[in-house]
This record gives sequence, C-alpha cells and structure tokens, in this order.
Amino acid sequence: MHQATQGHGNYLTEGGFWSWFTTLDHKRIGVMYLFTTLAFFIVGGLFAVLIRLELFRPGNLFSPDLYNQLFTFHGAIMIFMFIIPIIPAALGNFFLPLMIGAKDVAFPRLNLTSYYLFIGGAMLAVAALFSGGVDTGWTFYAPYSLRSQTAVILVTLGVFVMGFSSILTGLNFMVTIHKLRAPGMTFHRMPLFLWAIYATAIIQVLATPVIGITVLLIVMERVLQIGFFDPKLGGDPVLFQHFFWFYSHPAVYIMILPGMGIISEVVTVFSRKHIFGYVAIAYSSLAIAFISFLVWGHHMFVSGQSPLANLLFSVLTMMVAIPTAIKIFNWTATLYKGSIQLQTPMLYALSFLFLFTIGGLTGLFLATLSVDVHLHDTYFVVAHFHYVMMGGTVMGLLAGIHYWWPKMFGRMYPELSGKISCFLIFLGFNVTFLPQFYLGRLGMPRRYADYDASFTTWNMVSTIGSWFIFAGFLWMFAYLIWSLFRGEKAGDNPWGAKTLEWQTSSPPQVYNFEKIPEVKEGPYHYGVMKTE
Amino acid sequence: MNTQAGSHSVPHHFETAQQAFESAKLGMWLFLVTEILLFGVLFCIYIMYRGLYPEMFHEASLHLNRVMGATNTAVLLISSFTMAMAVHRAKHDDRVTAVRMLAITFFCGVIFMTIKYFEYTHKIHEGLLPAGMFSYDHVTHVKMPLFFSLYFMMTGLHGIHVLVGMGLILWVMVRCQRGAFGHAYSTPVELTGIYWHLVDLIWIYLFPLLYLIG
Amino acid sequence: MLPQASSSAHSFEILFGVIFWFSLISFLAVSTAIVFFVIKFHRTRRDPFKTPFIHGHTVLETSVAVGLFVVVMIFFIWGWADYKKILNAPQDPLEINVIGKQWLWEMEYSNGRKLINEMVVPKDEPVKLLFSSADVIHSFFIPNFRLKQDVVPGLYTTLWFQASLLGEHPVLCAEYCGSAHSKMLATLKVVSKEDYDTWQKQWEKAKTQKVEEAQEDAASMAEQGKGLFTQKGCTACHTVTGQKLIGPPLNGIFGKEVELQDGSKHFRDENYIRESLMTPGAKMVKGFAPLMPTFQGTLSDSEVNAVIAYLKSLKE
Amino acid sequence: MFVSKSHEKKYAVILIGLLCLTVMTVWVSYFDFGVLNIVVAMLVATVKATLVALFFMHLYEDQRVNQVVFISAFIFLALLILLIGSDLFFRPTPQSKYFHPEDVSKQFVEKKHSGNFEIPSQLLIEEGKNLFERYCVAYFPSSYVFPRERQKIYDLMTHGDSASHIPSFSDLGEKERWAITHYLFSRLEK
Repeated sequence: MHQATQGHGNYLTEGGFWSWFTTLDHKRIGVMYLFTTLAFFIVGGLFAVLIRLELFRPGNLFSPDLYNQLFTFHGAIMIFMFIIPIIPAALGNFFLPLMIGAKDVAFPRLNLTSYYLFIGGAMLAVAALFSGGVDTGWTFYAPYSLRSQTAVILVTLGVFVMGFSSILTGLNFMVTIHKLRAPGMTFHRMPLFLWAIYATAIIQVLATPVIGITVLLIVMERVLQIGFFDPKLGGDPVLFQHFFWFYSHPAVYIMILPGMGIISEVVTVFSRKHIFGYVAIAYSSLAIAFISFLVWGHHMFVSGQSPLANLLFSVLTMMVAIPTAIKIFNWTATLYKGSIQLQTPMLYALSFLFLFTIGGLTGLFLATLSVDVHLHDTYFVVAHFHYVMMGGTVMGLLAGIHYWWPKMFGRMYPELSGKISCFLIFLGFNVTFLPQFYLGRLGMPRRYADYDASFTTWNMVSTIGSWFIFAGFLWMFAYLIWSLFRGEKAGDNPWGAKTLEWQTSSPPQVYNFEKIPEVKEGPYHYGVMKTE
Repeated sequence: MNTQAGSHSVPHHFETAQQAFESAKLGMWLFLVTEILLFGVLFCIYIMYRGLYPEMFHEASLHLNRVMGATNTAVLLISSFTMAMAVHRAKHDDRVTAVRMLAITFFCGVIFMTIKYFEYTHKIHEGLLPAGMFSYDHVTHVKMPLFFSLYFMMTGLHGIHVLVGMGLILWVMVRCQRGAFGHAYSTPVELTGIYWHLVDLIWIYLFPLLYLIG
Repeated sequence: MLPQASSSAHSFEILFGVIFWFSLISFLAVSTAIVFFVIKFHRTRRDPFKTPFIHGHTVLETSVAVGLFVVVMIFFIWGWADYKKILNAPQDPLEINVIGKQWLWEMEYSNGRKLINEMVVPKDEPVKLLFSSADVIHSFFIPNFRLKQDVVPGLYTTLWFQASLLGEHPVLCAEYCGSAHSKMLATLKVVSKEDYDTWQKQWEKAKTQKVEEAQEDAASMAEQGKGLFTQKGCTACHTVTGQKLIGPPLNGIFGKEVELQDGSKHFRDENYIRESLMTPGAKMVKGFAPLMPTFQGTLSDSEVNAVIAYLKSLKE
Repeated sequence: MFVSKSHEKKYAVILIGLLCLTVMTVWVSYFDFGVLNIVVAMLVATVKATLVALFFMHLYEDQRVNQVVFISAFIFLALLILLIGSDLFFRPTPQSKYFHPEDVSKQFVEKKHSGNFEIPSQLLIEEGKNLFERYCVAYFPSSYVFPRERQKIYDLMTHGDSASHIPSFSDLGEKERWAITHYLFSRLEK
C-alpha cells in the first residue's frame, strides 16, 4: 500500500484531457457516467421544481400542454438518464472491478461503447426537447403515444438506444463477476454491493430487450401503422402496457437494488460490525430480481385486465415484501451492538432505512386489490414511488457518493456541510411527499395540471418542501465541486473499511492494484471473532 | 503467446487466454439471451393474437408461399452446418477449408435474402402489407392486417439479423484468410458461429408459425 | 375527510385502516429500533474494535419472513374478497353506457337519453356502467365511491356501484389523456328513487310531445345556452374571455370573419356554428388541432339554437 | 494438422436429420389434423432447435453457466407469455341487456384500408374525372402545373396549395381523392 503520489500514477492524472474521450479505464468511464447522469439529475430536478410551482395553487401558471411536457421530461430524464444508469453504470463501473480485485471489467471497449450509446440516446431524447417536446408521460401509453403530435419517435428511439447501453453494461458486469474475480474471492466472499449489482445486471440483460423492442414497435406503429397496439387497426392497447411494465417494473429494481447494496456496505462500515445475515441479504437480492419479473401487472389492476391476472399479480406482488423486509430487518439488526458513527454516508443510510420502510409499507396498500382500485393513479402512487425511488435509491446513491468520494477523487468532502445538506434533503423530502399520500387518499389524480380548490393546502405544503430539497442539493453540489479542488486530502482508507477497493491508493492507480490481492476472508470481518 | 494465433495477444486485464475466451463466450451467450427476449416479444404478440383470432391466422397464412419458406429453411440449415464445419476447421488450423465453408455460409445468406426479396415484393404488390397500409380486397376477417404486420415485423427483424450475420461472416472470413485464427485463438469465428446458429434457430420457429400452421 | 357514498367505500375504509395501522406499527418498530441502537451503540460508548461477530440469526430471519408472509396473505385474501364484490354486479342493474372522449364524458341511458359530464342515478339501486372510449385511454374515477375503472378504446369495461349518499359526487379522469386531462370532470348526482323516476319520465314526456321551447325569447335562450356551455363540457377547451386553450376562444366571434386551416376566410354565422357542433372537423380554425368531438345526437336542435343564442350574446 | 472426423460426421448426420424433419413438417401441414397440426409443427420445431443448440452451438459440452444462461432466457420468455396470457385469454365478456358490448371492438376497427385505392384502375380514373369536373376544376387556374408523382398529387388534394389559393379537398373521402389523383395522373401521362 502506498500513498497517492502527486502528479502521476493515479487514474485521474494519467494522460491529457482528450485521453478521457477514448479511455478504456473503467474508473474513468465510471466518473464520466457520474458527471453525465448528475447533470441530467439537475435538469430533471429543475423540471420537478417547476412542476411543484405549477401545483402551488389551483389555476394555471403554465399552460396545460407545457405542464404535460414538464412531467413527461421529468419522468423520462429521471428514470432513463439518471436513476437507471447512475448507480450501476457510475458507481458500479468504478467499484466493481476494484471490489473483486480485477484490473478492469471484462470488456473495456464495450464499456466505452455503452457510455457513448448512452450519450447518443440521451441526445436523441434531448433533441426531442427542442423539436416540440413530448407530452405522453414517460410511460408512452398507446394509443395516446400513437396520436400525439409531439416528437414521440425521437424520445422512443432515445430510450431504445439507452436501453442497449444498459444491456451492455449489465452483460459486462455479469461476465466480470463470473470470470474476473481475484483468487480466493468466492461468491460468498463478495461484498453485498456486488451481489446487488449482479442481481441488477440479470434484470438489465433479461428485461431491457423487451422495452427495446416495445418502444421500437411504437416507432413502427407511427411510421408503418403496424397496429399491434392501436385499437383502430385491430390491436390491443392493454398489450402495450404488459410489455411496457414487463421491463419497467423490474426496472424499478434496477434502480433500487444497487441502492440497497450501498446501504449494506455503509451500514457495516459505520457500525464496524459484521453484516447481520450475509447470506439472507445476498440471496434476497436475487430473489427480488426474480420476483420482480412476475409482478408487473399490479400497475394494471384497473386497466381492463382480466380478474385472473389481477389475482395472480396481486398475490405475486405480496411476495416481494418478504425479501425486502428481511433486508430491512437485517440492516437494523446489524446496528445492534455495533459502534455507530454518524458521518454523512451513515446519515444518508439511516435516512434510507426510514424512507424506504415507508415506501415499502405503502406498497402494501397498492398491492391489495380492492384498495388499489381507489389509490391507483392518484398522488398516493406518486408519493409511494418517490419514497422508494428518491427516499430509497437517491438516499442510497448519496450515501455511496459520500462514502466513496475520498476513494474516487482522493479528497474528503466537508463533513459539516454534508450533514447540513443531508438534513435539508431529508426534511424537505418528507415535507414534499408525506402530504401527497394524504392527497392521493382524498382522490387527487396524478398528472393533473390543475386541481380542485379543496386540495390547495397540502399542495402548498408539498411545494414548499420541494424548495428545501432544492436548497439541500444546491448546497451539496457546491461543496462537492469545492472539495474536488480544495477538499482535505484523504488517506487510502479513511473509514477503515475492509473491502478491496480500500486496499489500494486514493485515487486508485491506473490498473487498480500493484499486485492482484489474494482474498482470504469475507468482506465484513470487523470486531472480535468468535472462537469456535 | 502462441505464434500460430498470429498477432493476437491476451488483453492485459485477463490472466490467461482461456479466461479471455470463456469471458467472451459467456458474453456472447448473454447477448443471445437479449436477442431471444427481443424476438420473444414478437412471438408473444403472435401467440396472443393467434389465440384470440385463430381463424384469421388460418386464412392469412394461406397467402404465404410454403415452398419458398421451406426452401429458406433448408438453406439456413445447410448454412448452419457449414458454419459449424468452419468453426471446427478454423480451430484445427485448416485455414483453406474454413474459409471455403465460411464462403458457402455467406452464399447461403445471400440465397436466403434473395428469396425473401421475392416474397416481399410479391406481398407488397398484392397489398398484403402491415395493418395501416393493408390494401388487399378479398379478406373475410377484419383483423387480418395484423397477421401481415406480424409477418413483416418478425421476418423483417430476422432479416436484419441475417444481414448482420453475413457482415460478421465476411469479416471473419477475411481475418481467417489472413491467418488470424488457429487452435490457440479462434474466438471471433466461434462467436460468429453461435450468433449465426441463433439466427437459424429463430427461423426454425418462424417458419412453421407463419407458413405452416394453416 | 372523503365522504363514504357507497358500500365499496365502506369496505375500502376498513381494509385501508387495517393496513394503515399495521404499517404504522411496523414503521414505528423499525424506526424506534434504529434510533435506540444509534444512541445506545454510538461510537462514544462502544469500542470500535470490540464489536461482537454476529453472523446472523436464522430463526429470527425466518420468523420475520414467515410472519410477514402470513400478514400479506391476509391482506391479499381480504383485498381479493372485496375486489370480487366490486367485480360482480347483482342481477338487473340500471345500465348506463359511458363513452370517454377527449375531454368529456358522454352518458347514455337505456331510453336513449344522453347527458354530457353529468350522471343521475337513484340511491340504493345497483347501477352498472359500461365503458368505451372513442380515442385514447381514460379512467372513470369516483373518489367518494372509492371506485375507478380504465376506459379503453376497442375494449368494453364495466363497473357497478350502489350509491348510499344523496347529493353530488365528483367524477374525475384518472388516466392521462392529453391537454385537458385535468378538466375532464363530471358530476354524479344521487337522487331518491322517486326523484329519479320522475326525472326520467319528464324527459320521456317532453320527447314524445315534442314541446320545443321555440317560443322562448332570445334572452332566456342565451341563458339556457350558457348553462349548456358549461354543462356539456365546452369549457374544457373554449373560454369566453379571449384566452386560447385547446380550442379558440368564443367571445365576440359571431358574424365575424375567421381564417381557416386552409387559409381561406369564413364568416362565423349560425350555420357555421351548427356545422362546427355536428361535424367539428369540417371547417377548422387556423392554428388549432382537430380534436373536438361531435355533438350529433347529444344536443337537440333547440339546444343547438340555445348555444348559438349564447354565443351571439357574448361581446369581445 | 489433425482434424477429428468424428465431429464432422456428427454435424452431417444432424444436418440430414434436420432436413428430414423440415420435409416432414411441410408434408404434414398439407393435411388437416385440427389442433394436432400446431402440436406437431411446434414439436418438430423444438426438436430441430434443440439439435441446433446442443450440437451446432456446442451447448451440450459447454460450461454449466452458459447452459443456465441460455435456458433462463426461455424460462423468462415463458413467464412473460403465461402471465400475459392469463390476462388476454381470460377477459370476461361484459354482459348487458340494453347495449351491445361485443360490437365495440369491431366498431373501432377502421375498415377503410381494404379499398386498395392507391392502385389505379380504369374505374377509379373515370370516377376521378367526374369528381374533378364537379368539385375541383373551378379552383385550378388553367396554367396550373400538377406535380408529376401520384403521392404528391394526392397530398395536394388533401392539403391544398395555399400559394395558388387551392383549397383542401379533404372533405372528399380517401377513395375520391385517390380517384382524382389517378385521373390527373392519367392526364399527365398523355
């Protein structure tokens, strides 16, 4: 182990500026993904703030058409360009080879290709923004998406291309995990983050082709009028929803599983204790990945789907609760008798536990058939998935970014600022989204540009909350950028973690390790070993 | 490094050539999985509409030419055989035969696409087109255009895969001719082979589903 | 709190309450445990190098899984039982055919009476709605009944209910359907059985006698037209204040020339307005999309005249 | 240079088997066995696919992980099909006393496309002549230059030409507009 030397030796400084564009180094590709997706996060976040502004009070601040475009782009950008790629493609890319003790991912060139595919697809979608926009909602439901006069083709093609990028990333990771583990790194010695990434990769490979061909069929519907989903030509619009959700429901787990993986890392490191129930957490990731393929129909309980399908999907959906609950139980139990330190990553991890628990429990309402009939497509659903996606994934992501920041850039973020922005985001998040549960229960439908005056109070509260989130993120981006240049130098292992990525320099050298490490024990061997 | 394998060397992040080969192969299999699901959606649409309107499928499939379909099936099966032979020969350093076999495979692809071309032009001429453009007069079932949407989407997507496969074969053939492959390194031929067989495998299902189930 | 205006609303509230309390207790249990552990086992109190090495606890984990399994199965079965009640309509309900169009609801009674954005049903009688859509997917949502059903083009869906509360209940569109999605609202009026019968009978009588309100003077015609204008959902797309929504504003247009889609000019006279109501696509005003549904069959001749009289009365 | 012949013999045998199965399945398709036709065709296809996968693709002797990967694709595809089938094949037909739900799906299918109007015929040209003289001729200046392509003429009939003050004739039906198009095109050809 050696200290990062100034000016040469680490992956950030090797080669000039232009070498970044042709780099095959997984760390650099990861960093490029990180900045690109965070940029999209800012754009999507601005759209969110505008949406909340429109909903501050009844009446129209923007025209309904503009509002429809706002929520469409908010959804599409946040989902396809931020939350799906960011953890696997940015943090996963950076840390997967480091954590299994490899020099790179299995197919570095494919890795770069998938980054450029992502950029290409994102550009297509952004081009739509400047050529009339899109007003279909991110779900592209037929037949609305077949009739809409807006640039649906551009966005769907963008989704298709980005889908391919996601497939290639998943494929790359699966092969890497299977074939490139360091000597001694058995599956059961892998950090739980990698189990999560592996489960995610399975979904990416198996589910993404379905959305790929489905959006392509939407393009074909518009160009060649093939009519699979067009009732005017004899097709069935509900069939589109099936294909769409066959991907998009597992996609929710593409988003949340890596977040869960990060929590497993952070919780153990900051309570300096072995994870409670390693095997259960590892296999529950796989179980979630598998079950996630069988539950998509709960998005369609009132869509005109057959009662039999409703029955099956309702009971299968209930099953997801079990592995998820085991995870939450085990993370909580890990804290027991630990030695807990409340640094920023841990604060985010604890926020994850609170918010994700709420998100998960509210899922029970939506999985129950008769209750979902009322709650479906209301703000209850909006609040539920923001609790899961933002309260879950984004909190996990922020925990991960802060946790690995010293490793990625060799500098610490400012601790006090980190805590302040964590507090702002946590508070703002709850103020924004808790009222939405109540609004949904009162029957306020989603995607409404204007609403009945009786919903005003809680909408105002919600909008005010969104400003706190906005302030929190603004502060966070400011101090993170500041710390890139002025932050305190970080040591190789500032948190005293045991996983492999901390066994090399900060930032890591070009080929990750001086010598490929040999693994002799599991990743969480903290504290006192029990003697047999 | 084996001299037989020409200029090829193991990428730096792999320990052994075997590890590199296995990784590439697993990657290819995973890619095939995505291909199967890509086609799977179309098969699924086929099954749904066929289940709902069996009599329409019966009527529509009579408009397809069984002989042409069967010929294409045979052509693809033969090409699969020659591809397997090519892989085998390339692995055993028989460059000349391998190139010859690849050439036959490529030529089979050409025949396949030519027959496809004649089928397409005939359908287009008759107006048996995807739903919105369908203009064939003598139909009894209103939803018959859906069958031809399926026909064109499925065979079209398959045709694109054939073309991509032909491109790959051409590329491998040139490299093989230059002596890039041998017993130590033949990953590209092998992967192209697997891909080409999958294209064949999909056609094996497409043929009876579209042409035969009357 | 939301009124409970049907039996389904009642059973919704019970099950919702049960899941809510279960969720709240579980959440409190988890969060109390976390807060307690964080305080009790904080670094200031615990030596970081002397934490115990606990692998896990299979019995505990399994019992969490099994316990939760039992609970969610209870929720599932309960939900399914309630759902079946929503699904199966009793014998011989009152049937209403509902057609969703961008952006209004058209209700048709079995006697041929058509209403727009308005539905009148008797209290304590089973009512079955049959849905279809003329364009894209809509969703018929009655929050006070806790009921919702998507309205899908090319597919017939149904929903039944038994209203238990007199009064007006809002109906909303819950599936995103375009520009005026949030304006696609209707009112469901629950009246007593007797009131309902007389309401229908009066209409049938009026229809057979063909007593047209021809003698009504222009002022009351305009008044009636004004009522129709909001009642029939025109306001979703047209304002009378000069503001452009989906359709052109309609104040002060009467007798003036307007530029059409093909660039030609046309006077907006009575015939033009009548044609625009019956075949909306015929003469489109420039700069607007052909989205308006036809009112053929939903507006009687006298009602069309009333709307024309109303538009005449509007000044710029 | 040593090439094992046993492998190649195996490939040849399999090829012959595959071709025989193809001939058989085509032959069977000429007879009507009802449901059995599908069963036989799918069975034969599956046997063929298995042979290709096991021997041409070497899945038989491949690593376990590759086998699992390939098979899992079919498992997930089967789940997709089964669960979607549980919806589409089990939708209840709504019962109604006064309305006719079963007509709805048909009512929304546009039948306009079985007309074949895009292809010219003598009948259409004559109809187009009548229509043109009745509705359109007054709008066209005698010096008007028509586009020399059917689609473009059709677009002109649909959207008009604002530069020359020619209105849209979209109130005529699709068939009528094509008829006029064919008539105008036949005039240009002369």
